[in-house]
Parts: sequence; C-alpha cells; structure tokens
Amino acid sequence: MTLPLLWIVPALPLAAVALNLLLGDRLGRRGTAWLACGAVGAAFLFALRAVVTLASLPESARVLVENAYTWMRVGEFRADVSFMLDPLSAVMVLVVTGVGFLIHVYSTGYMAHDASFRRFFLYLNLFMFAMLTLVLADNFLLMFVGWEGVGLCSYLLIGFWYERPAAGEAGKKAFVVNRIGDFGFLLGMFMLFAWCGSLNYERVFAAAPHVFPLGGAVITTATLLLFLGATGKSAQIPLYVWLPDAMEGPTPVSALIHAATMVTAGVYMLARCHVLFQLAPTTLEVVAVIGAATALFAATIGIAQNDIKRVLAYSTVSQLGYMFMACGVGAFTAGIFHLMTHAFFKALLFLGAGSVIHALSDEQDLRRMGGLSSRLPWTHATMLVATIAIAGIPPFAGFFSKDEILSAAFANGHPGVWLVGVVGAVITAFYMFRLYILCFRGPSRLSHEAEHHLHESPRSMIAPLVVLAALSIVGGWVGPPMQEGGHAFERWLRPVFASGAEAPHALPAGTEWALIAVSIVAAVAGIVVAFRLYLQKPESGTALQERFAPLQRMWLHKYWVDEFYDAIVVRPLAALAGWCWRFWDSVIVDGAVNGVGYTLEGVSALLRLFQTGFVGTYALFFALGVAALLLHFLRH
Amino acid sequence: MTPFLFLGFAALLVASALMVVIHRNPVTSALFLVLAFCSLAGIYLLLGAEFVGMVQIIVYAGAIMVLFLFVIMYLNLSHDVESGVQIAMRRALGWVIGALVVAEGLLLAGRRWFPGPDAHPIAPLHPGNTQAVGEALYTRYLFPFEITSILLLVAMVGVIVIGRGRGAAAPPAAPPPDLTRGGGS
Amino acid sequence: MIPLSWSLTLSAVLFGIGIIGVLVRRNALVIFMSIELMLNAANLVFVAFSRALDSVDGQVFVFFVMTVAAAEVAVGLAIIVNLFRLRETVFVDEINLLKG
Amino acid sequence: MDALFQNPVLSTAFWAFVKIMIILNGMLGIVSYLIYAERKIAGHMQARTGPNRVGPLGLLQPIADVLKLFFKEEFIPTDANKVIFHIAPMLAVIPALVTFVIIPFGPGDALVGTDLNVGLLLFFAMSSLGVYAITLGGWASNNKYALLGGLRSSAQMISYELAMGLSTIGVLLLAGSLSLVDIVHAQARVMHLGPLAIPAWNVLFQPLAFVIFMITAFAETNRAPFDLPEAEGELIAGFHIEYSSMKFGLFFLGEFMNVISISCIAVTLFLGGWNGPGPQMLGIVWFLLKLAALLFFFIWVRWTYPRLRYDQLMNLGWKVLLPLSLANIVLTALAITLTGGNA
Repeated sequence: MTLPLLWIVPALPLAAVALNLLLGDRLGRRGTAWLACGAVGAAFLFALRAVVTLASLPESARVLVENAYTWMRVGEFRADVSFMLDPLSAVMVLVVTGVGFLIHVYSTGYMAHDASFRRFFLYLNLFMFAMLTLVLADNFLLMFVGWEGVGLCSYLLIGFWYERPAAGEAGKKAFVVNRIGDFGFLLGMFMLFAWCGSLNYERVFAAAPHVFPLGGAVITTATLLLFLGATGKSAQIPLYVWLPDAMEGPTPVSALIHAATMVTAGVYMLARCHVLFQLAPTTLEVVAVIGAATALFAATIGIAQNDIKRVLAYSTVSQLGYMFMACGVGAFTAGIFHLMTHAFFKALLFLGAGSVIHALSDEQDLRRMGGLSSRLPWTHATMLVATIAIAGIPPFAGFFSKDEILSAAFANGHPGVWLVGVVGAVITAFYMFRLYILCFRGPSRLSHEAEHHLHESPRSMIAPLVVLAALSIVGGWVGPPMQEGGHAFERWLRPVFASGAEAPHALPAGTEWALIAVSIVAAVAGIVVAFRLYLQKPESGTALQERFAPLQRMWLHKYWVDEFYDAIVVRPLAALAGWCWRFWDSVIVDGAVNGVGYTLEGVSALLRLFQTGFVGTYALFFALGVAALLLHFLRH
Repeated sequence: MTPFLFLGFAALLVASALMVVIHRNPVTSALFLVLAFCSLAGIYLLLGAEFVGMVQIIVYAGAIMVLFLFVIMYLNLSHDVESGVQIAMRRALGWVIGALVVAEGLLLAGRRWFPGPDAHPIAPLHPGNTQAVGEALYTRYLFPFEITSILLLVAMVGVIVIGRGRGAAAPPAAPPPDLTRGGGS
Repeated sequence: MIPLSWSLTLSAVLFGIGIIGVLVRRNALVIFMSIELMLNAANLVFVAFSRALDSVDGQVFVFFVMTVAAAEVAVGLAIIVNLFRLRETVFVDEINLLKG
Repeated sequence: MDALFQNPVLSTAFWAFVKIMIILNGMLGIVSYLIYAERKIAGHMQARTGPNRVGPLGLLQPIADVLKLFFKEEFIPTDANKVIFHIAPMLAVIPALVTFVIIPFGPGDALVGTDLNVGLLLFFAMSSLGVYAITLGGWASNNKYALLGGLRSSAQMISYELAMGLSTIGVLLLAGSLSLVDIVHAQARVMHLGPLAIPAWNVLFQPLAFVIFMITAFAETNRAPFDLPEAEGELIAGFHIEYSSMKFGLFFLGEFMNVISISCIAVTLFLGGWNGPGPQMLGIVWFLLKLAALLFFFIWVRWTYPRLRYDQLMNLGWKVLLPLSLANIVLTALAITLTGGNA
C-alpha cells in the first residue's frame, strides 16, 4: 500500500508559515498570496489523494495511521505525533482544506488593501496547520495541541486590527472564555488517561467499555468535562459569549474560523468520542438540552441584531446548537452532516456579507443598507442561495441535514427537543430572510458616500462565492432522507459510528413524510412572515415591535447575559485581584523584595571597597588566596 | 644522557621564563618566551611526547607568539616605565607572594609526589605516539574535540567583531600608532 | 630515566614565575605572556603524568589546552588592541573603569 | 679510536658530527652554486650569457661573491635594536639547517640525519620559526620599508603554512606515518600498466596536493611570484634593506637553503624520494637528480611570472588553496575508506 503521506497535509501550511516568516516582505503581496493559497490548495490535493486511498480500502479497514515521530516517552506514557485518517476525519479534512482554500482565495481580494497583508496570511496559514493537526491527530494530546493552536490563531485573528480597542477586547474575551472550556477539556483528558492509561484514540475507545460501566459517575464526569471544552470552542451555552464579539476580526476570519471550521471542533470532538459519550446517557441528555436551548436562544437574539455580522454570528451559535442537539440525541452522523453543509452555506453567508461590507466601504449596519440586489448581482445571487439553504428549503443543502437532525430527535424519543428544533427553524428562516431583505431588497438606505463608492467585488472574491453557492445547493444531496439502508453519507461514516451501535431511526414512512412536511412548512412560515413584516408592510413590523417592546429590548441586549457575567464573575474577580494587588503585592511582596534590595545595598557598600578596578589588585588577592589554600593543604 | 639534556632544557626554560618576567622590553620578553616554549618542546620530546612537542612549537612559537609580536609592533611599545614608590611596593609584594607560592608548591610537591625516582618502569618509546594521540582524540575524546573546533570558530568570530570596532558608531579612535618608528629602543 | 619529581618541580617553578609575572608587571601584554607560562606549566604536568602513568590521555589534554590557549590569545589580544585604541595605554594600573 | 666507537654515546656524537659537517658544508656549496645557476639561467632566459668573467664560464663567480660579502662594511642604523638586529639573520639560517636533519637522501641510516617519527611535523615547526627572522629583522632595522616587508612576510607565511600543512595530509593518509623514511618506503612500489612500469609516486595519487604544495612552497620561501616581503620595486628590498655584508649574506643563505629544504621535502613526499630504477646504491643519485629538477623549476618560475598584488596573494591563500586542500583531504580519506585502505 502506498503511504498517503498524511503528515504533509498539516506540514504544508506550516512550511508556508516558515517561508512567510523567513522571506518576509521580500515576497511581496502577490508572492505572499500565492504562497498561502498554494500551500492550502496543495494540502487540499494531498488530503484528497489520501481520502481516495482511504476509500479504496474495504469498509472495515478504513483507518490510516501514520506515525511521524515519537514526541515523548515517559515511563508507560507515550505521546506520538501521529496522524489518523478515517471517514470522519476525512470529511473534516476535506471541509477544512477545501473551504479553507476558497476563503484564502477570497481573502487575497478582501485584504488586498490592508497594511498587514502578510501578517494576515501568516496567521491564516498557522490556523490551517493547527486545525489540520486537530482533525488528523490520532490521540488526545496531539488533538489538544491543535485545539490550543486554533485558539491562539483565533485570538490573534480576532485582534488582527489591534489598533481598534474593541478588537483587542474581543480577542481577549475569546481567549479567556476559551480557557475555561480548555480547562474542562484538559481535566477530561486527564481523567481518561488516569482510567485508560493512554491517550491514543484507539486504545481509549477500546478500553472504555471495559473500564467504565454504562452511565457510571466517572465517565459522566469525564464526558461532561469534555463537553465543557466543546461548549467553549463551539460557543454553546454558557460559554457562547465570545463568538458574537469575535466578529471584530476580518470577515474572512469570521467565515473560516468562526463559522466553518474552528467552532465545529467541539462537534468533531464529540463525534470522535461518541464511544465515550454513549457510555454516559446523562451527558448525552445534557448535550441535547444545551444544544436545543442554544439553538433557540441564539436564534431569538439573532432577530433583533442590526449588525449584519452579528446576525450571522448568532445564527452560527444557533446552528452549532443544532449540531449538538443531533449528537445529544445520538445522531452523530446527522451532526457531522449538518457540520459539513453548514460549513458551506455559513462560509458563503459570511463571505457574502464580507462582499457587501467591502462594497459599502466597511458599513455593517443593516439599517443603512437595502436595495443592493441590482448593484451587487453576484453577491446577491449567492447570498440568496445561502439564505435559502440555511432556512431549510429543499433541495438546498441545509434542508437535508436539518431535517435529518429533527427526525432523529423525534425518532430517538426526544419530542421536546424536536419541538424546540422546529421553532428554532421557523425563527432561523425568519431572521435570515430579515437579513436578506434588509440588505438586498426594499428601498436603498445607503449613505451618500457609500452609494458613491458602491462596486461589485473583484473576481477573486466572487469566484469562491460561486463555488460555495454550488456546494450549498448540491452539498446535501449526498444524504437524501428515506433511503433503504441509510444514505451515502451515512454509509461512508458507518465504519466510524458502527461501533457505537447508533440507534437506527426506524420511523414509518408516513411519519417521516409528515416530519419533512412540518420542517418545510416551518421554514416557509418564517420566510413568509419575514417578507410580510419587512418588505410588504414595514409599518406593521414597526407596530409589532412597539407592542412587544420589552421582548425586543431583551433580544437587542442579548438577554443581558454579558452584563450578568460581568456582575457575577468579572467584577468579583477584579475586586479580589485589586485587593491582592493593594495589600499582598504592594505591601508584602514589594516590601520583601525592597527589603532584600536595601539589605544588599548596605552590605555591598562595604564590599565595594575591595573592588578597586585594577586588575593587579585582583590578581594579588587571587594569589594570596592560592597561597592560603596551599598552606591549608600543607597543614594536613 | 637524557637526564643531562633534561636538566639543560630545564635550566634554559627557567632562565628564559625569568627573563620574560624581568626584561622591560616587551619584544625581548616575547622572544624569551619563544625560547622558553622551544625548551619546553625539548622536554616534551624527552618525556616521549613527540607529537605534543612538535605541536607546541608549531602552535605556540609559530602562531601565538607571532601574534604577540604583531601586536607589540603594532602598538609600538618600547620599554615599560616601572618607577614610583607605589609601583615599587607592588612589585615587591608581587615577588614576595610569588616566591611564597613557589615555596609552598615545592613543599607540597615534596611531601606528596616525591617518592624518589620514577616508580614506573620506563616504557620504551613506542613509535606510534602520534598515532596513539590521534586515536584517543578521534575516539574517546571525539566530542570534546568537536567542541574545541566550535570554540575556535566562536573565538574567530569574536576576534573579528572586536577587531572591527563598532563600525561607523565607533568614537574617533586614537590616531593609528605610528608604524614607522618601529623598533625604537 | 627522568624522575617524575623533576618534571613536577620544574612545573611548580615555572608556574611560580608565571604568577610573579602577573603580579609584578603592569604591561597587559607581558601579563598575558605570564599567563601563557602558567598554562605551559600545567601542560608540563599533564605530559609528565602521561609519561608516568603510560597513558596518552594527558597529551590529549595538552592538545585541548593549546587550542583553548590559542583562542584565548586571539581574543585577548584583540581586546588589548581595542583597549589601546580607546585609552592609549596597555598598563593595567592605569585602567580602573570597573571601580566599585 | 676503538674506545670512541665502543662508547655508544661518543660514537653517536661522532657520527652526528660527521653528518652535520657534511650537510653544512655541502649546503654552503650547493647554495653558492645555486645562486650561480640562478644567474646563469636567468641570463639565458633573457638572452644574455650571465656571469662569465671569473673563471671558466664564470664558475668561480660564487667564490668572488662570498669574498665580496665578507669584506663589505657592516652598517647598523641608529636607533636599531642591536641585539635583535644581530640575531635575526641567524634565525633565518638555523631553522633551514635543522630541517635537513630529517631528510632521507638515500636508503639506509647513513644517509638520513635521523629518522624521527614526527619528521614532517618537525619540518613544519621549523618553517613556522622561519617567520621570526624576517619579522624581527624588519622590525629591528628601524625602517618603515623594512617593517612593512617584515609584517607582510609574517602574514604571508602564516597564511600559506596552513594550506601547505593541509596539502600534505593526503600523503600522510596514504603512507600512514609522519616519518619521512616511511613515506618514501610507501612509494617504493611499481605499478604495471601493460608494458609500462609506473613508479607509485604520490604525485600520481595526489596531483592536487602536489600543485598546492608547490605553490605554497613558493610563498613560504618568499620566492617570486610571492616575493612581496622583498619586492624590490615597492619596498626597495623589504626587510633586509638595512642589512649589509655577511648579515645580508645570511639572509640570502637562509632563503636559498629554504628553497633547497622545501624541494627536498617535495621530492620526499611526492616524487618518491630516493626511489628509482637501478641498484639501491643509486638512490642518492636519483634523489639529487629530482632535487635538481625541482630547483630548476623554482628558478624557471621566478623568471616567468610577475609578482602578485598583496590582496591577490591573500585571496589565493585563504579562498583558493585552503578550501582546495581541505577538499583534497576529504576526497583522499573517502577514497581510502572506499578502497579499504590499499589504494
């Protein structure tokens, strides 16, 4: 068997980072762009080759493991830098490199006039390296390396325009909130190591059923801790607060990191550890509830936001909620399916929003847009595709995956979750079409200056939009419902999830059709309401807003969660720190340090007399010392 | 005959070493030091260390001392001025302490390591001294040997950096020493 | 033929002369030469013991000492030359910039 | 007389004395006639006849030259460092003479001063001491041209000594010994290439080393085209400008003795030493023939090539010869390793 050379996939972006650092500005903008895009494109091709190799294997043997080198070996413990490709990571690696490549290309146009062009691609490539490491790792430790790496890059890229205070603050917030999640992940990892004696996936998963009793306290705690890590990285309740603020970063970053790839790491991790999670039904319950709650909660906030990127950010949080919902009800395949389709249409939405922002000279407020459909035809068309896709209208991608999640929830005995999901779908369709209408339809509310500079984006930005639009349409066709023996996507992932004995949702055909109908009706309802309120009768919308003013205010202020956290977490901590500073540090630590200093100063004032500065004197002392030493020896 | 040669070389060595310390002209000191090194090389030969003896001449006499002479000539140093009460006192102190150290060293050596004539039977001068040194250098002492080469490299870089001064930022240095008045006695 | 003690005595004397040179002279170059004398005294001990113990290790060490000495002289002389450029003197008792 | 030969110490001393006498006087004779040969050859190269007044074909010319040198006035510049001024010319001759101790002129103990097992190292030690004569002579003269010549020569000799030493390592690797006698023995083989019998001289295995060695030999002996220390055109004779009479003669003697000794080394290392066809008795004849050829080569080059500029000289030494000789060592070692040590 020819080796698939997995290590090359993450190594390529890393090499690009190194080259970028070494060659510096000598590359020029063009060179930097080619280097960055070329590395990621090549990584995509290598990944594709590896996946083709993988697909040629018999179904039961579809795992490729490649040990690059042994990182450390301490007693029994051994950590390898080794990579694993199985159907699950194959999906992830293709999504990451493919969407990543498109976004890289897009960025060359979007960032073309930025002063820190080179730094941007440096971070972006570094992110690709970390993300690919995360996805391809074959043990928890290496995954954690990637996990932290993407966190770092996310921080760097959110604060990319560090001269804007808001960007710096947002970066800091993302970093700190993620730390809490990482803490959980780390603890979960420790527990796994303590009980299973290894961090290698294969060994842990093989050992888990024997070590942990079904539903035991240990495995529940461990998986809950892992899930805490996932909520941090994937922006779920209670740690979702950083993601909306992360929109301070450049829009391609929002598309790549905060929509398509990094934030899905939590879902990926859950799917990867499905063996463990299925041993802990309680945790799965928690996952499902939190997923559903986040889906609904974030969707409602999305209704009231006026910043185009924030709407998308809350939409991302909400859609991630759907994915966790799927995992929580045991439908990991559906979760990963939604992850993939979401990557396509959400990246497209962000990139389209970026195109709009680019066209309007950095205007992000929906209230100052409108009527752009004729001025930005390409952007409009692709955005429309994405909006329909996320709203869940067949045959667009979002429909298939969302429907699968909902029917799985229903079939696996979570009608409450199903209901929340359907309501969420209505709201999703509503706020997405609100965004679409406010942006592209109706009268133009542009400022005069923005109107003047209005222009369609360059080809390098349009091309990725078109490709992603195509993917948003056809991306779901790999998983049509009602297939005998599961659809193609499910069959592909079966080697991974088969061991977990996923409960087949054996619904009668009639029920299935009914569920499909319900979800289509929900989507259409949301769309219709949106059109009525914002396009046909704007005045009725205003009236409605006034009638439900408290609700509107609550959504606009995002349920005051940030303020709540500020009051119960941030302020007490700041107070404690302030006390520590004023008393402990200023008085005790400084006192001790200064005291040592004063003492030494006094002593050295005496000793300084010996330092004459003449080498001869030193030599004399030295020789005297030698003489004394010899005398000492002579006496014995 | 070897002991006589040894004594001769030793006498030459001590005498020239003393001249190094005593003579006021640095060039003369340097030349006596060359002589001392050559006599030491002779002693090495007598002790059966041919390789070290030859390297002693090549490295010390052929390279290091030439460098010394270069610097002395470059700085155009003539006789050292050694006068004044303070200097005289320091000199006296130096002699006393130096003599003390020598005396102590001799006493110490006499007590510990003077067991009479060499206890070991004299091994015949095995012909492969160079070979033996080389084998030791390239097998057991390979790592130190490589480290030494790095040390030399570092020294080389250091000397070039020091020798260049601080480039354009260097303060206006003293006018270059007048080479033409070399050898003023 | 040659007792070990002779070599050791000679080495001690040589080392003492080196110490005296360092203590007595004010010319940095001559002090440097005296240090070389001391290094050579040490080398002599190495060679003498290498002979007495019939082992080549002592000579290997001499080799290393010579290398270090060469490096040291090169750097030291460069420093002295720079010093002369700055202060126009090589007398160590006229240089006390490091006085405490 | 018998007592003399029975006492080992005395007999050793006696034979040493005999050898010293032969070498010393022989060298003096060879040098004086080498000078004659140089003038004669130079003359013919420049379409003149050269010295031809003193004796038949001018053969007595060297004697006349030496007599003239003896009777010239001694001159010591004011403010010269007198002791060193006197010592310097001696230093020029002594190392050159010492080198002859190790040269095997022919087979057998009688024809070699002493077969040191570090012979080659001794040669390098002596050639590194040769720097002092020129440096000190230049410095002690209290003359700027002399000083410049002295400094130039020390830099030059130190630089080229490296390449010279490294170029001989290939030979050492082949012979596996530092003893010159062993090196000559290692070249005693005769290879048969069909009907041709080729002597296995090192020059055939180490052509690059031989070229480097010869170039550095010119530099080490301060001969044209590397005669910058003297450089009549620029430094009006360089380090020995202030020297006259027999002191000047000693410098001259030293230079030519160096040429001879280095040629002897070249013959020994690269040209098979005393090896040649015919009985062992003829060894010394072969040696002297090869030596004569090399000496002619020295003179030939001197009157053929112009002098190098100083920077060219340094560039050649450090940037061409040194890397080449290092490469030669690597290649030789590689070849020996690959062929299992019986090249």
